[in-house]
Amino acid sequence: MTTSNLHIYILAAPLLGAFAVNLLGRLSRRWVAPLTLGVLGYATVAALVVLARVLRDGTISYTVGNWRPPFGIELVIDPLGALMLLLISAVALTATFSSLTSIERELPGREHLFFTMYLLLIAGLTGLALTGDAFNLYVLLEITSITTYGLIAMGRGRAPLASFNYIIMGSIGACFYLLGVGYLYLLTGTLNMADIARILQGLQETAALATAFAFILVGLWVKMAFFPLHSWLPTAYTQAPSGASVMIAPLMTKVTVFLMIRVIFSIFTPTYAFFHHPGVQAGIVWAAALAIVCASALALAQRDLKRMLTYIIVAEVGYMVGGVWLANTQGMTGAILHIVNDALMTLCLFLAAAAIIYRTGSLGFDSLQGLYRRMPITMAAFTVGAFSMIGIPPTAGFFSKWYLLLGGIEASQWGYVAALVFSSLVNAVLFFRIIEIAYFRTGEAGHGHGHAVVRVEEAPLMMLAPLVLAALALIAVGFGSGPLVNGVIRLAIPGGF
Amino acid sequence: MKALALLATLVTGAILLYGTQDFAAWGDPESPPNRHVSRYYITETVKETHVPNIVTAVVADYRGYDTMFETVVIYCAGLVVVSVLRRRES
Amino acid sequence: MAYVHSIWPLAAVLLPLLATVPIMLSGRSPNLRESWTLLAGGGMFAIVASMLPTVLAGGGFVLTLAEVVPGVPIQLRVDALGMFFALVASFLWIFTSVYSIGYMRALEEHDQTRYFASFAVAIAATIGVAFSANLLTLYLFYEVLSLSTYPLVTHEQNAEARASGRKYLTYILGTSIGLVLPAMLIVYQLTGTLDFTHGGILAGKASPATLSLLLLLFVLGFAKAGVMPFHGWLPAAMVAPTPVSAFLHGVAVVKVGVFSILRVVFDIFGPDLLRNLDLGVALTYFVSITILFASLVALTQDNLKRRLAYSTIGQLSYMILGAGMVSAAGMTGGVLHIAMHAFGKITLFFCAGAIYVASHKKYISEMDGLGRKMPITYAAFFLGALSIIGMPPLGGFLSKWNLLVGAVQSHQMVLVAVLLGSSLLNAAYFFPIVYRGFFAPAPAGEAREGIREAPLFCLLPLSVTALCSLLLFFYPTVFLQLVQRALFP
Amino acid sequence: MKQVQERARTRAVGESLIIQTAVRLMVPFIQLFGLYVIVHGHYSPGGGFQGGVILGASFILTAVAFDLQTSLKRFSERTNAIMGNAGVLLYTGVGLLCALLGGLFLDYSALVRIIPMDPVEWRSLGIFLVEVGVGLAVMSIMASLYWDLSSRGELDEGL
Amino acid sequence: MQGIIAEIVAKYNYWIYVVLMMIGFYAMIGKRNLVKKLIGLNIFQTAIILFYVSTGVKRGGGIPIVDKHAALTHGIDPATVVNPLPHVLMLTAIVVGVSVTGVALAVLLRVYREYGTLEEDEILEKIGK
Repeated sequence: MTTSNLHIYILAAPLLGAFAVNLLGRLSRRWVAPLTLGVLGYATVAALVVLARVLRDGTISYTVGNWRPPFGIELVIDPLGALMLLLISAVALTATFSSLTSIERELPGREHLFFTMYLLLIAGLTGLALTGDAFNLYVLLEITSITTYGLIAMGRGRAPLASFNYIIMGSIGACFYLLGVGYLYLLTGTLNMADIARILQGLQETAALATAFAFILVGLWVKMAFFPLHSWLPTAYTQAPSGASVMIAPLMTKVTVFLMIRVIFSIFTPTYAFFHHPGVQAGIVWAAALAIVCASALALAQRDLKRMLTYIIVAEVGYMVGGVWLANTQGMTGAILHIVNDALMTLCLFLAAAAIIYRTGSLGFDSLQGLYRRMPITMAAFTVGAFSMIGIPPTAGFFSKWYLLLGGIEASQWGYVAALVFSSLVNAVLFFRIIEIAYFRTGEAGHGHGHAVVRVEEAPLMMLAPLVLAALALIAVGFGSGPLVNGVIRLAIPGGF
Repeated sequence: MKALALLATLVTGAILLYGTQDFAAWGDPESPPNRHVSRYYITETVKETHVPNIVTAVVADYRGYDTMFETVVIYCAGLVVVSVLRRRES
Repeated sequence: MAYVHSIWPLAAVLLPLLATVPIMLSGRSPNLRESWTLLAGGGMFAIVASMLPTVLAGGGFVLTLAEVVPGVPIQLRVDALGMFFALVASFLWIFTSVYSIGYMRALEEHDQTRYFASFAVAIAATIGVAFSANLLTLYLFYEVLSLSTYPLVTHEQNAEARASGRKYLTYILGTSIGLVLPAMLIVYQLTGTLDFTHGGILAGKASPATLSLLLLLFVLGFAKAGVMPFHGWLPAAMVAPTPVSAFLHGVAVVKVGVFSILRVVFDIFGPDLLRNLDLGVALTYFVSITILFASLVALTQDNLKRRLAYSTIGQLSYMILGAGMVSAAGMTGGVLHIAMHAFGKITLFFCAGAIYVASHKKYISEMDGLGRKMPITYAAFFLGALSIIGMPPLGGFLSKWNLLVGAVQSHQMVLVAVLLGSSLLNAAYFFPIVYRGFFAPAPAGEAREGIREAPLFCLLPLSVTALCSLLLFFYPTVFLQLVQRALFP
Repeated sequence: MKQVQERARTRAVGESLIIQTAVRLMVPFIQLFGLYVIVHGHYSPGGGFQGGVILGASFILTAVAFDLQTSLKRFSERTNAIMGNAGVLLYTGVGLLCALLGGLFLDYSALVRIIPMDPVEWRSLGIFLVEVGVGLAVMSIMASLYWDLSSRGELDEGL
Repeated sequence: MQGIIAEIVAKYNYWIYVVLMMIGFYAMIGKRNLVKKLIGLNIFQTAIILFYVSTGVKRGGGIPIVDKHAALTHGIDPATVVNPLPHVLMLTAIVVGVSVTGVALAVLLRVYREYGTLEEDEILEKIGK
């Protein structure tokens, strides 16, 4: 009874906030912004406290409704989960500033609907970071999915079609996951992750367990757009309102990767997942390498900034899946660190994209010409994000790539290492192509003393501030990656390593 | 395309059936799902909640957290339908 | 060596970095902006020089910034080798700034603010490389340098500049990400550290095959050293304004490449390891190709700056050659050549720029008789050329002499032949320029009255650097001592 | 698909006196039954979801028999939205209240701090409260789902 | 052979649900009409529900509503009551299914509004030109 409810409030804040936004937003739009920012701000602060507490006292186990774990639903807040809580709420808070501005232009008169879904999605993600129950995870997965379908479908043009494809693919993923859980339930008669893991100790050899493992993994892979199953992601994220994509793109895939780690370590022990089926582990790393290469190659073919970024996201998913399945500490560290870094990088780049589209109305490469003179600050932040994606020190992206490569070398998975290097080079090409377009081809010939400051039409402060914040965060995390790894991630790496 | 889909379907079905080989026969009261947790629900629910309808008790109390999100899910659905279909907000 | 914790190394790096802010802000008033630049330059040289006595006394400074990877902090450390390089770079930056002012104003270049700002970042990165305490830190500053020079290379913003900028990044980033990063990680995987420690850290940690592969990755990966086949970016980068070519592609960038390779050879592999595995010999033969080929190509170039660029490619490999000899004299000569070549080559580039400012001529074939119009420039050019060729009484002689001795000591007659032959080639591509400048008749029907010496801001630096390379022959003590400390503490 | 919608748009379906009268008679009983299913969920098959669906169905029935506007008159969009939110708020609110009163989230027995009563009885009562919440939410969402889908978001006369 | 037959008879519920699942899954990934895909999705979900519920069955088990008085005085024999948990889970799953279907229908209406058809090929044509 003495357990604090703080982490539940992190979940409840956006939930109740959503209802409040829906009710009060009908009366007047003025309520939307303060409510949304308020609840998210509260959630971020609370998440900080929870993380500190977890790092101090170790994992918190919380039983909803005060029922003993296998019978009630258990919430598990381990260091990794706490880290995700903080990541989710912080990224969401930052993104909200920007989306508040862009939405009131893109969906005039429907802000309250948009932000209700927005907050519900954040609540769902928070729940995913908290839950310790296999079935509860399914329900929350569906909440995040349904809200995402809606947010994407609110876009223009091809958005509904993209959203429908996403619905079909996403439902396949969810159904596979549900089937997997069903098989586990039939084997063990329980749904609590820890309890399942305990009972499974005696049932390692069964075919049902292998089936459950396969289906749960495939289901999650569909949700995280792991390469051959990625087809739904690019169009969906490109067509979504930019106010939605700034929040969905950084968080959805990363949280799903986190879920994969959670499932592997809390339900199937790493020994089972990685070493029980010879060849599976190596095979998945190779698949990840393939994913990275193919996605990077596809990104090269794109002529639209946002679409290009979506393919990079798919490649990054390959990074993380591969890193996890390297099955060594370095790789795992790299994967978890990359979840954080990639969320920040994607946030930075999508915020920049949102700012650009707000001014120029398009993200075709031609409309980027001369942007360094028009929007210097935006482009500066964009450049930082680009460097981080390429993996140039001291930006954050370099260090997660460092650990991933190290893990690859340690496991002597040279295909994976080569794929990482390849995609870094491809990213360099992709981003310098854009930087070049935005840097040259400026309208005026550019003679006379450099007046980069004239004709500046920057994005509004509400979009600029978070963007700069994200860019600075990238550098800060880069320099702080040592403490981050030693202080948090080493603890967050689950047992068995 | 169609052939591929058919193949995928058959493979999926085959794996699922392959997985069932470890399960108890249908209706076996001693199968794992009928033992561990569910037995506790059947015997203890009434004592702990005074609700004879075990399903209701488990839905709204033992697994009330799930049900809360279930409600949120359908709430989301209504919201999405409104915000996707309405052209102008009335 | 006893290292003292001190803020000064950081100060030396930060000063030009912070200077960019006032430079940006004072873009409206050029005088103010340039004074900031000069201030930063002078201050930085003062800081570096202030650390010199301690280093000569066998001491050093160290400063840890952040522990980013277990066992590998971002750490600055001032030792003899770093000091040697930092001294040259910071000293020459002052004159380059002066020269830039003259050059840019004379040509009324655009975007001078951006130019000076990027320049400041570049020099900061260069000093950072010099003072890096481990491979990771070095890599960090190496990349910063690559990116900060991009705006300078593409300064002209025309199609040609964009093309060469693309080429520049492709070579530099491609090699550093594709070759150096994996090599660095393999080293870390093998040894668990990346610290530069005298005598190397790799000894006995891996099979000869792996080690040879690593060496190859590093030598090719630090493409700024212009070792063939990754040399193509340097001639392309010559589209940049001359001060950039002079300082960055005569001194800073290319020397950073060489310096990184020397660091790896001395402090990661260690001379003994190279000797035991005969990797040194392989290295020397490998770069000999570059030396000869580059000199030959230089002969065919009519564009003065391109000729200088190919000459640079050749000379850079001298330094690696010296390191590869792993004999005392050889290594001394190699390291010493960094300084000597720097002074000589920057003079030559300054002169090329002065000629362009004065007469807007880029091609040697058009420069007949110019020497009579601008004697000081041509005299300085002559001195610089002599130094590069390696004739007494100029600094270049010392380094090349040491290299020759080293070659003889290690009984590598092939290398002796290479050195002598390439010196002849150097003479062959430098003397005609001077000759045509002074003695060839001016082409008929061309109005030359307008042409006189370049403005003082250009003239002063090139004379000073020329004199310096002369003086270095007589007073090389400081540099020699530093080299001794660096190689045999 | 196309033909069906054409027919729906051109030919007026329904408008039959018999159906309308029958529906007018049935709807109250349906709603009564729905309420029964909700409140009696403790003792018989049923509960919030089932009852909510039945209640929602009653409004859908009016919309089918008459037209969308009629059912909108019975159950205005505004009330619908309020009830929907109220339902979800009731559930989460009860859960949060338990937490705020010092218990764990959704631990109904913690509510004894409001009205002292046997904690187990409070559990049963809490279950009832949240079931009502579910019922409200499901009812209004079901209705609004039908309205929007049947009228493609126009909220005109519907099918 | 006998063994297999016995196996199938003993677990025929799984065979039924797998067949149902395959029908739905094939419709989702094989059909070109968006509505058929959606119907496939519903069949898939129904299959899963059938699977879960069928696992809760006990031979000779009654509905999970017990006599309160009897339960409080002298407990209940678990063998006489079917497993309630699958029903609980499926209650949630059904709601999720309904919500997804509703959302999908709404999105389909938008698609129809955009392209005037629900045949994937025709839509792709329209996008192409």
